[in-house]
Amino acid sequence: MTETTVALAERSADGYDRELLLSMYRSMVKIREVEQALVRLFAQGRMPGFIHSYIGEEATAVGVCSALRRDDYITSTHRGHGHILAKGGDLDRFMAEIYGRSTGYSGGKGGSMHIADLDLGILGANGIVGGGIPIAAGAACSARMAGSDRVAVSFFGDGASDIGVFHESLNLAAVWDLPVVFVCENNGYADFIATHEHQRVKNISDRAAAYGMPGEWFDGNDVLAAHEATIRAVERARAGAGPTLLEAKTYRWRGHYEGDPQPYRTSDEVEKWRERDPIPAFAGFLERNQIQTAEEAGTVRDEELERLERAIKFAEASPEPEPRDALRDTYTDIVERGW
Amino acid sequence: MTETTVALAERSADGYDRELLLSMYRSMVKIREVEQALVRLFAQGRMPGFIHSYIGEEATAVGVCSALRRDDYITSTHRGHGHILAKGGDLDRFMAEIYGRSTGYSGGKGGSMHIADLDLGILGANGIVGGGIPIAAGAACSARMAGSDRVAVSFFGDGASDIGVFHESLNLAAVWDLPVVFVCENNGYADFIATHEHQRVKNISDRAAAYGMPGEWFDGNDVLAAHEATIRAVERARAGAGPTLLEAKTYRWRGHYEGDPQPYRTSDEVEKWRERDPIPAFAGFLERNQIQTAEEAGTVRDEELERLERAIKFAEASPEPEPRDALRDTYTDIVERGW
Amino acid sequence: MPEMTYADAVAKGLSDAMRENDKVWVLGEDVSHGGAYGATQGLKDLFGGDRVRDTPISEAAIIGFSVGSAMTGWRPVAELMHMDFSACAMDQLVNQLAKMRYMMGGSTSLPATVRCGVGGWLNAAAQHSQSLEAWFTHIPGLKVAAAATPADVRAVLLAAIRDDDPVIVLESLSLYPEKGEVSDDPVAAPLGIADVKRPGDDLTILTWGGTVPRVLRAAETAAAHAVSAEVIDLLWLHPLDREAIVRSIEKTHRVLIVHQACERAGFGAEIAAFIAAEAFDLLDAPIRRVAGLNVPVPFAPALENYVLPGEERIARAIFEVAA
Amino acid sequence: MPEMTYADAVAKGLSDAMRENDKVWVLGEDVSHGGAYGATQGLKDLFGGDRVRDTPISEAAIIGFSVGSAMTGWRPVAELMHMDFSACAMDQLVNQLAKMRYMMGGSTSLPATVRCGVGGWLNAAAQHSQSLEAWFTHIPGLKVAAAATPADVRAVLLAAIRDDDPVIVLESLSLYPEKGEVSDDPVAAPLGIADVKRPGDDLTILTWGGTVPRVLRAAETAAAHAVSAEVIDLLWLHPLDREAIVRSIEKTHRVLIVHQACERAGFGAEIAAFIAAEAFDLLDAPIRRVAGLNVPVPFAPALENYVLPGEERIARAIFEVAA
Ligand SMILES: Cc1ncc(C[n+]2csc(CCOP(=O)(O)OP(=O)(O)O)c2C)c(N)n1
Ligand SMILES: Cc1ncc(C[n+]2csc(CCOP(=O)(O)OP(=O)(O)O)c2C)c(N)n1
Ligand SMILES: [Mg+2]
Ligand SMILES: [Mg+2]
Repeated sequence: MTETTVALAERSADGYDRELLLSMYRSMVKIREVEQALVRLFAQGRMPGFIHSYIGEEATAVGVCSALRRDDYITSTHRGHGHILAKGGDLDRFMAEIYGRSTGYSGGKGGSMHIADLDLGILGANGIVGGGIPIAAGAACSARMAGSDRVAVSFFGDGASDIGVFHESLNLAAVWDLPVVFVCENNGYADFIATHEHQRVKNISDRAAAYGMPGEWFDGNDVLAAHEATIRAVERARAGAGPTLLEAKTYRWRGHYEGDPQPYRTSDEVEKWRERDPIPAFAGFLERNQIQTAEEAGTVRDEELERLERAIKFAEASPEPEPRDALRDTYTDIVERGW
Repeated sequence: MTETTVALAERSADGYDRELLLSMYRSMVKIREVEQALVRLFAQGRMPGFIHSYIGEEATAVGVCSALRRDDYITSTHRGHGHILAKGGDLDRFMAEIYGRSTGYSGGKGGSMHIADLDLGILGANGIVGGGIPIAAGAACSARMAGSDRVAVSFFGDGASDIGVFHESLNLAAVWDLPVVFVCENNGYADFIATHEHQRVKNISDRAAAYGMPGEWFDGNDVLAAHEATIRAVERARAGAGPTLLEAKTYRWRGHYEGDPQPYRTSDEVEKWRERDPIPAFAGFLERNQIQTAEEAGTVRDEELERLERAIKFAEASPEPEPRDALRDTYTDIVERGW
Repeated sequence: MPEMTYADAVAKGLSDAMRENDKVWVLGEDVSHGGAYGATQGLKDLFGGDRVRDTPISEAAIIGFSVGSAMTGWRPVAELMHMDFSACAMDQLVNQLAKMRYMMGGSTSLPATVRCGVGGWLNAAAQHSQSLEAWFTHIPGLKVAAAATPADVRAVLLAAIRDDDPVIVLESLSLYPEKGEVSDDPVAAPLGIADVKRPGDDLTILTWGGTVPRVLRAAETAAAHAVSAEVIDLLWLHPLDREAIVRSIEKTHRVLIVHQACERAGFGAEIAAFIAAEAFDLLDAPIRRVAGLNVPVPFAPALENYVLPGEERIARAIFEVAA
Repeated sequence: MPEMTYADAVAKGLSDAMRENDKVWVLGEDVSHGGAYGATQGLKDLFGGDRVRDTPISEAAIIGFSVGSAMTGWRPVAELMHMDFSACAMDQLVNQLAKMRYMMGGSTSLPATVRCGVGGWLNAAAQHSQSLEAWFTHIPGLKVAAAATPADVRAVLLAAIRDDDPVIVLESLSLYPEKGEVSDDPVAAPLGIADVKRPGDDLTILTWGGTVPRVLRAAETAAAHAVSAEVIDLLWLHPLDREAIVRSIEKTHRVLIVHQACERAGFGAEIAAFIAAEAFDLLDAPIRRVAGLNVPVPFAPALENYVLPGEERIARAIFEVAA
């Protein structure tokens, strides 16, 4: 296990492309604002279902996805909004899907937990913990068999690292030397259970050794740490050197789901992590390195808020799906009988 | 990972109970002779179903089970004959079950892959690879909750260490500090696939680290190495210090099942391992340490062969089950309808 | 009798059972915190962390540990938060828990209970809304129960936990907040006995779980139009109360089966097949099923309400069958 | 036409498919060595290790990788050595493979095939003898096929692999050594079309998979006693050939359903329910099922032969239904 994290405060921007850094910042802000809006709108009863907020973990999705190409694959989770947006998901269709509208990514069939965009390599959020892990590996297998240098990334949580299919997938990906990067977002909790209560390993990335693959953890609130660790893993993958297990150490600011009363943790604990907010930290970095001023940061936020407003309007103005739409899309050829 | 194996040739018997050593030898011989007889009888078409032979791996079952009490639990596998006999299984009922007779352990309902004896803590062989792993841990949980110092041992193969429930079980056993010892019998193959082809970890016991539990491998053809490693693990377990993962490095002499043409390995490879036959090695040890003469060893074999002959006669003389017996034992209270 | 929610009645059934038998214990994800839906609320305070154990997200281990526990003298009660997640534990449920006694020729019993949160009307989409009871009724060795009221769920749970065989208990997620009266005394549901929730003469409606209240409301509507439906809540799918079914058909000669699971190969098919074999001569009309449409459960309310068997669709079918 | 075993016909179907489309590949335990039962024999020599891949014992990964592969342009053909082991992969089969297209609103398709070795008469006991097709027919998003002859299994496999949706193909383990003619040209089975294996007038027998030859033999016996049974091999359980079923019942007015899986909640129940709803007025007699008894499959031949639906039991039922 290599420890690679250098605190953001001490980093330099040398070697980084300016545009890349700016787009990373924008992406983090976008996710934060979208998630905050969803929290608010959900509390107002504006959308059905459940919301699992990604607030506080933005650096991980953005750091990882900014190390990927458009044609690389990802699989995501129930807490997937950040991944979808970081990989370039269309905000209108994203928002409409969460609202359950016909203009959404799945026409309202999937909702928050099942957003996908195959053109962007997004093979789907997933409602089953760990469900996306073998799917990413299978996509990596496609890349390998096609002789392309595409890679796949699977996002999943600390809780997911305990489920059987995690083990099977990492083992098989290692045996087949597949170009896949397993990104475990250790956000301190699986539902109401703290990480140290559901496993006894020091770092989840240490589990890599069980598969003979490299493992590395990074500060999941440091977008550059996330980016760099991913770059290393992706390079190995593209070069045919097989999979890597990465662990992002981060924190879930909000409850497991919106509405979670959270008796299982203290507000002190949450507060401590809020002080490690990845967004101002990165803004500070950009400022120190003369890449973006505080004012420009404000503009980014304003622009993203405006874009977001349009997406919300789009979603709210979109029609509900027609009931009989439910009968399509189970198969490519059969349309089911309705009533 | 501690490496503890001292070759049997260099060991001394100091500290070992003579009777224990003799019973271990007898147990190994019993298993070998039973397995050889089954190979022969099966080839003659005397019994239905499949036979997965344990020949060559006797030291592991005996070394491990000799470190257990009668009231400790084990779970076993499709290749389970050695475990059942080493834990004290009744040879008549064992043989009759493999013959599918009404006097067998399960009255012919289970066969070779489903022998159990709850009075001896044998919670069943298992036809599902890895199926017994959580069951052993569950039994360990019972012991823990009852405040007893019983332990449970789960036997399983190298192939089983790749299946999801292995991962889930070890993780949860560690989190709950359960008194269970996971004994992986790495016999070089999972079906037709060599161990290094189905996983990339150097030692399976290294997987223990993923659960924050100790892991240790031993020479699975050295019955004392098996015994001692188990003693250490069992002591930890009884003391409340939680589970251990042990790996026995051993070899499957025969095909995966009787009838397997084995195109996937060379006879040279098999020959090399036959030279490491655990039984003569242990006989030599006993002789050098003046515990048993070669002649006495011969007598043990003769006695076991005679006992075996009786068991075979018992089985062959036993009636087939009545067809309508099939309707019992699905539930404790409901008897199903027949025809 | 005190009123309580269905979720509280589950907790009450569990605490009844834990109080009367100290071999009963509870395991599952978040159960020490009341579980995701509050159905184990308070148990840890009452019985301690040894008997109310949180697990990692490891459904196969949850059931596998229960198998080992049940074979060695305990009565584990495992929670699967959504029945959809039983898919992660099928080997242990079906190849181990269900078959162990049989494979051992009866030398062990497995008094384990598996509680599953079941069904839709939650806008939780395809992986969190399934009703998979048909899978389990197909597997010899399991008993299967479902309950639709607070009193019933408490009584069924108690019966399941006292039973010496593995029982899969379906708890309707959409009913968790519903209130009803629950007696103070621990009353267990008699194994395999259905409950006539509403007597009637014109047709027999067989249902269970989340559709029971919907069927009852639809039966009210029908009554207003002079159609008298007998509503039987089966409570147990296995063992099934065949006598109660036949008894009712002897009176009504018409059958409607309603369930939330997909129609195709749902448990309603087994009931229809049973009737078509054993009560064929009693029938005056084709056996009709109203069930989840044969598609995954979609997310948007407009879609989900169309797919799942709601009151309107049930009422229509009542009129058609009675006609 | 050349004669070959059912196992060889499977391999032939696979090699046909791999030859015609280089996106087709095969994965599973031991498949590069022909698999446990020889059904993938020779494929690695023909197509290389890249397209014929051995896996560890990891059924969930086998199916999960197939999902990812199918979503990204390939046509994986996964082998589950015994259908019993599908229990280790149910989440990926049911919550992922079956639902992914729907959850994504049709924006992907999943042309994956899952081959399962099915059924008993192997003296392999409860965990190696199950016929679990009912589980999969219950899950929207999957197609389900079964075949009983070398020619059929080759044709069904080809159709399954060409199909753009996930198909579960049941291969009868007890039939692997049986021989039959298989044409040289790659002929695919038309989706959802049953095959009348024997025409007859007095009753309709609906069956599939391992029971087909047994039913045909029993029908011979019946014919010797002047009872003329029409035997329909359904081949596809979903989509089901409802027209063929109704057409036959229009002629015979009597139905016997035969399958190897346990009777309770087996797919035979769905067929019976369909008939009891849609062809009720055509029926002159109760719908009868002959199936595996509702117990786990026992080991000893005397027990297993009693539990599974053998020729004798089928013949008896034929006479009863025709009477
Ligand atoms: C197989 C399965 N079991 C249980 C659940 C219910 N569940 C949804 S999210 C979750 C916690 C996931 O924890 P983690 O993997 O750490 O992800 P996080 O929510 O922290 O992002 C659980 C238990 C599920 N969706 N799937
Ligand atoms: C879940 C499951 N998958 C596949 C099989 C088929 N199978 C039986 S034994 C075996 C190999 C087991 O290898 P290993 O665990 O190393 O044990 P060994 O046979 O070497 O003792 C396989 C694949 C099975 N029984 N269960
Ligand atoms: Mg987490
Ligand atoms: Mg092995």
